[in-house]
Amino acid sequence: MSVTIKSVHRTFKKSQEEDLIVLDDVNLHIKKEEFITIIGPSGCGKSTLLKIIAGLDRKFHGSILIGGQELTGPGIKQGFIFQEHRLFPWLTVEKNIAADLSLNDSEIRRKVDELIEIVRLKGFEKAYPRELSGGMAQRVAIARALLRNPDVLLLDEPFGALDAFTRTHLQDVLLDIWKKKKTTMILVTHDLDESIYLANRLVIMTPRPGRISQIIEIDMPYPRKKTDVRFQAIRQQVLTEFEKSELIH
Amino acid sequence: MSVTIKSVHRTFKKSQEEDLIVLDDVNLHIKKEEFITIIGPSGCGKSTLLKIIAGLDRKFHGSILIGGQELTGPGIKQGFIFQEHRLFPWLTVEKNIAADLSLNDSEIRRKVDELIEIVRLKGFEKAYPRELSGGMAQRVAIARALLRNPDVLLLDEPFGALDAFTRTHLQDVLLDIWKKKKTTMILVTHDLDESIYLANRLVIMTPRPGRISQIIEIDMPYPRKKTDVRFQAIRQQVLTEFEKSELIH
Amino acid sequence: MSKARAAIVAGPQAAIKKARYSQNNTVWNTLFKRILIGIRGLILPVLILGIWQFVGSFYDVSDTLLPTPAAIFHSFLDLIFTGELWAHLKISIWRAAVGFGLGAGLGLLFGVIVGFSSRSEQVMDPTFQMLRTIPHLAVAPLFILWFGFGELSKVLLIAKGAFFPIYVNAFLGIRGVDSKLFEVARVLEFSRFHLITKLILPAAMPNILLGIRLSLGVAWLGLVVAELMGSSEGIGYMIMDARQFSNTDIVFVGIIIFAVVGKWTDSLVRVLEAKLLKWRDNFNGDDSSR
Amino acid sequence: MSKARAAIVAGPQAAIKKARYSQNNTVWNTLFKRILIGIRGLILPVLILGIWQFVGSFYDVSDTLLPTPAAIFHSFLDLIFTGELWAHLKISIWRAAVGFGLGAGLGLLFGVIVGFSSRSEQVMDPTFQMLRTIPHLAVAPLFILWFGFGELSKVLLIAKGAFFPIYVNAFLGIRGVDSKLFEVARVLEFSRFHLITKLILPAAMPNILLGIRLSLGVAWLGLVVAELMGSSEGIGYMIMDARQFSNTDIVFVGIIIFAVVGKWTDSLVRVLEAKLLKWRDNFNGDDSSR
Amino acid sequence: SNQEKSVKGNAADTEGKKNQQEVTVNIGIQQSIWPILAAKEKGWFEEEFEKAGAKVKWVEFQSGPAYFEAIASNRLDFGRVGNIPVLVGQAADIPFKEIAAASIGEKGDAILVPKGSKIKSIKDLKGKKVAVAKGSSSYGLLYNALKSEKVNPSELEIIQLQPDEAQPAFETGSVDAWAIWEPFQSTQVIKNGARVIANGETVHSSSPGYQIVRTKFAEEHPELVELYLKVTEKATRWQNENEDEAAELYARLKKTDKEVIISVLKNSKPDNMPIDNDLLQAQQETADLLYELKGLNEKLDVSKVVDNSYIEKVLKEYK
Ligand SMILES: Nc1ncnc2c1ncn2[C@@H]1O[C@H](COP(=O)(O)OP(=O)(O)OP(=O)(O)O)[C@@H](O)[C@H]1O
Ligand SMILES: Nc1ncnc2c1ncn2[C@@H]1O[C@H](COP(=O)(O)OP(=O)(O)OP(=O)(O)O)[C@@H](O)[C@H]1O
Ligand SMILES: [Mg+2]
Ligand SMILES: [Mg+2]
Repeated sequence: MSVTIKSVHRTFKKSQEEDLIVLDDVNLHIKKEEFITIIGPSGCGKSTLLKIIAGLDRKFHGSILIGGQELTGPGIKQGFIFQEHRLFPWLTVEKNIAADLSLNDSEIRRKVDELIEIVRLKGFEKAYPRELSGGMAQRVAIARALLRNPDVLLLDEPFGALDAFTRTHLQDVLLDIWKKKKTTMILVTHDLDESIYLANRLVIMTPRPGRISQIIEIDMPYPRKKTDVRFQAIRQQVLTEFEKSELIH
Repeated sequence: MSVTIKSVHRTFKKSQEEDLIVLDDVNLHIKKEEFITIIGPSGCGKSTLLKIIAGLDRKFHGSILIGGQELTGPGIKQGFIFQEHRLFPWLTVEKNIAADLSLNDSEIRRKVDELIEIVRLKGFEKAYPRELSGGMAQRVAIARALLRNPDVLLLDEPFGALDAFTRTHLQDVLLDIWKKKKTTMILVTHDLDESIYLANRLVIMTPRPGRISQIIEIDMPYPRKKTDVRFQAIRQQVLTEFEKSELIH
Repeated sequence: MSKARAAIVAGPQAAIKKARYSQNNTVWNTLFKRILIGIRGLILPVLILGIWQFVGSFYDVSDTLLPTPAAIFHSFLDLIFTGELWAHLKISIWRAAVGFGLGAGLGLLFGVIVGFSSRSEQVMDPTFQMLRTIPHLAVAPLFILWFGFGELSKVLLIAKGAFFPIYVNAFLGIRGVDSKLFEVARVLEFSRFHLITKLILPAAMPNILLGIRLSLGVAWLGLVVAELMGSSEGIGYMIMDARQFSNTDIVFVGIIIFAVVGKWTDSLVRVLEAKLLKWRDNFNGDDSSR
Repeated sequence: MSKARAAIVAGPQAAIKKARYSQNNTVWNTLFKRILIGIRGLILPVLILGIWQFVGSFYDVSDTLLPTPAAIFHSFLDLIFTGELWAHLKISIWRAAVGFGLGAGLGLLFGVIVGFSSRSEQVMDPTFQMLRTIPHLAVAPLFILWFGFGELSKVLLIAKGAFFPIYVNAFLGIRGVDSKLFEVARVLEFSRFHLITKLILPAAMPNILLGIRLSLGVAWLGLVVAELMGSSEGIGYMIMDARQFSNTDIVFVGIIIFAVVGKWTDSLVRVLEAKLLKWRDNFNGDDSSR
Repeated sequence: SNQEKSVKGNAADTEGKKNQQEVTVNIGIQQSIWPILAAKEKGWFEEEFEKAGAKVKWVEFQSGPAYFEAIASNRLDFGRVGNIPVLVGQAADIPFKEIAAASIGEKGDAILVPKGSKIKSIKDLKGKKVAVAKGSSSYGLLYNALKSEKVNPSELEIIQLQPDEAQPAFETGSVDAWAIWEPFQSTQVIKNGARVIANGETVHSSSPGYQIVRTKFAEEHPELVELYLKVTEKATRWQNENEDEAAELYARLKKTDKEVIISVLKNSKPDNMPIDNDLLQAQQETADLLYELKGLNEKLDVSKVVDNSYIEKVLKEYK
């Protein structure tokens, strides 16, 4: 599914008189099966933009097209991994992953077990969210989104609380899914390496009002190696670009 | 204040019969004014260890000495920045930072304003937590802990949700405070660079049961440069060590 | 969405203008919305009154059983013009207010104490729970014995009723506080006072306000029994007195007064609720934006 | 902490053994703890009874007003042995149960409906809030008029009382659901059924259970008025009849039955609460570990 | 002056040093039509008791038994109650005395049937539903009526309903008959065409009302007891002599049709006289009946709570 963001504006009421312009004229066309990553300083409106694309936030001006169709609302076609884990505290790990799907369905059961294996949570199927560590909860949330095979997957710092190894593992899992299922990926991250490791295009945002300042094409075959010279070169390029937009701001 | 962790064991009940051993015989002596960082895979017991040191978790076996004294309970002497932001949702940013201290006190007021400036949240003093982005909330939590000048500061992935620049800025702020106030720092992170950038000693933990597998001394003057060759060398060393303990596990 | 689409066609400037325009209109919009909400609330009562009047006018229902709304309204006006209604209402409101203040105050106090410490829960809660299901009517004679016929026993009886909802709600509100925030309070070494004012009360506020609403209702209902005890004024008395002489229209005036004052005080608390809980990020009803 | 210190001296192995040892002991420990909690709960009631008996024996308090606990206990035994008490209790429990089931069921249903959509709130809630503060005693005649004086009107009167606490609690419980989780439900495209069963009910469960507790109490209290209406059995009737004939000891037996059954049903709900809410990570009373 | 002295003396006895303490007299009143209502309205009690250095406090009651609860807790000094409550009060050893008969009460209670009912007599009640408030004077009337017609109470369905609830049941035909007191009786007869099938007169068993006083109070302030009866006498006479004016007054106070009030006044003629042997005997019969019905736990001697001395003195003085 392609995603088209057309002159999206979003303001929040800060007080009676003052408005906070969070997104100002954001335009972006994401092709089908593209992998986009978004980086930008904290508070620049990345989460807000994802919520708008997911159809959760309807109070914006502008328009969002998904697969050429005007967005009508949230749904399983647009998967969303939130910045916070947002697990249902009353459901165990496996039930959180299944959510509204029934674990008695053997197909679902199999998939859930597989995902638990993938996110390395074997042995914690029956644990409640309060018994999980920060990173474990985040992995459950990832599994929950992956179970549903969305056409567009929106990921808001999905690996933020994970150690380097689990992180790399899940990045590979994500690339795998992307290749197999042809999911359009939009991933927000603060990790430059992650960004370069994953993206077809890297979007840099500037804050208040949030705008897209740079779009960097990364034309490098997968799997990429972080130690690769080309990788490092692109890293350096992005860093300078990023620094520039930081300075402008 | 020195912190001594003596053969600390911690188990959680997993089910009626099964116990989950999270910390198994953890021993560590942290000298006065030392900067320790802890890295380890997700779920290995880092947060649990910090909570024990803070005096929040009393259901462990073993003992904790702070400044040579048996730990009696939590308090402002052991500052704690939690993995989640844990702001009071009914208080505005500035009131969350002040918490039980009165903003009418001009000294407190001044400090709070200064901290808001430091964590780059000027203009959001009167915002409620629900109006903040993930990274902004985390920065408020950091300011709250810094206001109190603790003797020991326990930081559980404090910069996890921040972009590279804000992160570097706050790392420097932390080093500054450490040098000026002689605070003993214990910081949990997943970012190797951060770890090496900050620590006197770097502690690597292995999971289930959580044990300290390696302690790496980083003998390099501050301020460190991430592009420095020595930095990169240490990075490589840590990475191999880390990889080793990953593999053992 | 059509608005947004128009904005695209005209470009971003238009979108912003549109936004400004609609903002100028908000005063009217909110006024209009309020009125609409008010009208929606009246649909059911008006419908019921209509059917009632219709049945009363066209079928033969004895006036001593079910007077028509018109007849009740007539009595209502009578009672207003003689000033009687106001006299009854005044004393009843006074009693309910004092009783509520006392009962709710103590309920909140004990709710906080018991919620705060599981030991005091173990000592006190079982007794309170037993007292909770003792009927007003059954203890009225004891109240007369201990406190006489004066205002005291009435107020105390009302307080007895008002105590429990807020007690239970405050208690459970406190027990519902997220232990994560408790840890924060412990790390920041909150004093007991700050623990209560900065953490427990705000966190339990939704429940406490709910308790206040329920307590207000119970206090108000308690009037009926309280004003059976040697009273010769008050809305509860007015109803009972009218009963003796089959003045069913006056009984209904009383019932309606009960309903309206009850609803009105409830609305007051909800206004308070909206103010005190503006920090909450919670569900507001599926179709609230429509 | 001394245990822990001993463990250090003896090294980690000892610590683990210690842990095992204390685990073997947990059965006894929990039993002992339970008994302790039970005893703590009895302190106040026993104290009150003691003072009461003492005052009754040594001071001149009319038996009509305040019979001594001994006298009440005597009546209690009498009522048990004649089987009268059980007969009354049986019918009362039946009425309260049916009335509660009806009222609480409807209360939950409407609470969910109204909580779910702000439009239905606007239409229905004002009417419910008005009905809430209409006294039982005042509408009892209407119930007789509409439903006769059989079981129906009694059950309905009880249901009327039981409706409101759970309605209000369910309503506000739903409105208290974190909108963050609502967003998740929307993203996962929950059906209305799943939205209710997987999100709303569990999230509102603390409040719903609280509502059930309050409703049970109100249902139980409603018996007193309900059993005034053409009844010749039931605990409420027993009390009122005994009062009519100044058999105050029987009145007190009734009051105590009210208290005990009320407390007992309440405890049942709390057991349920502990089961249903075991996922919660909340404050358990400051000194709960002691 | 004589009275004043004794009041002060007593106050000094009971209250110790606080010899300036004023006596407060608590007078019970029910929400029914009775001379005391006129006296209250006109302030006669306040006026007279003021002279004796006492204050009057009115306490309204909904039912007879509540009077005795109030007397037992020393919160009530005077009242006028029906024949059944006094029996119950006596059985419960409440310290009170009957100081006068306030009415003979032959028509004050009645068994009613709705307009057009086929029931003509007590015997017709067999197999029918009859509403009555247990423990009220009408309850006594019903059982006395059944007894006099030799109808076994188990042959009919007696439904225990308070007047508030009995009224809709009666009007909608849920019950076939209703044993009830004034003013419900007159209201039903006049407004809804109900018919009286029995009352005290037809059954030869009256339901008298009694003036009662708390024993301790009477011992401490005998002069106030006399004063109470004196004012009662005044009010009773006023009502009997100015029936129309009284009816007007009551109708206004109670917001009821004058017609109903006149009927009430006719049916329940107030009195203020010693409790004579006829009354005593009727009362004893009622007591025995109640004992049979297990309403009372013991056999009573109803004469034990009677003290005619005050009323006799007052009546002598008044003439
Ligand atoms: N509900 C809200 N009410 C008011 N302001 C809001 C709200 N949500 C977000 N904002 C504001 O919008 C801005 C952008 O927020 P957003 O969450 O999109 O940032 P972000 O780019 O995701 O940042 P981070 O990297 O820290 O998560 C912030 O300044 C925030 O204060
Ligand atoms: N309250 C609890 N009940 C049961 N198990 C718990 C509880 N808290 C933590 N655990 C378990 O303890 C282990 C360590 O948790 P901890 O939060 O210390 O991990 P962590 O090292 O901080 O991980 P992360 O980097 O993901 O935050 C996990 O396996 C977790 O399941
Ligand atoms: Mg964000
Ligand atoms: Mg952690």
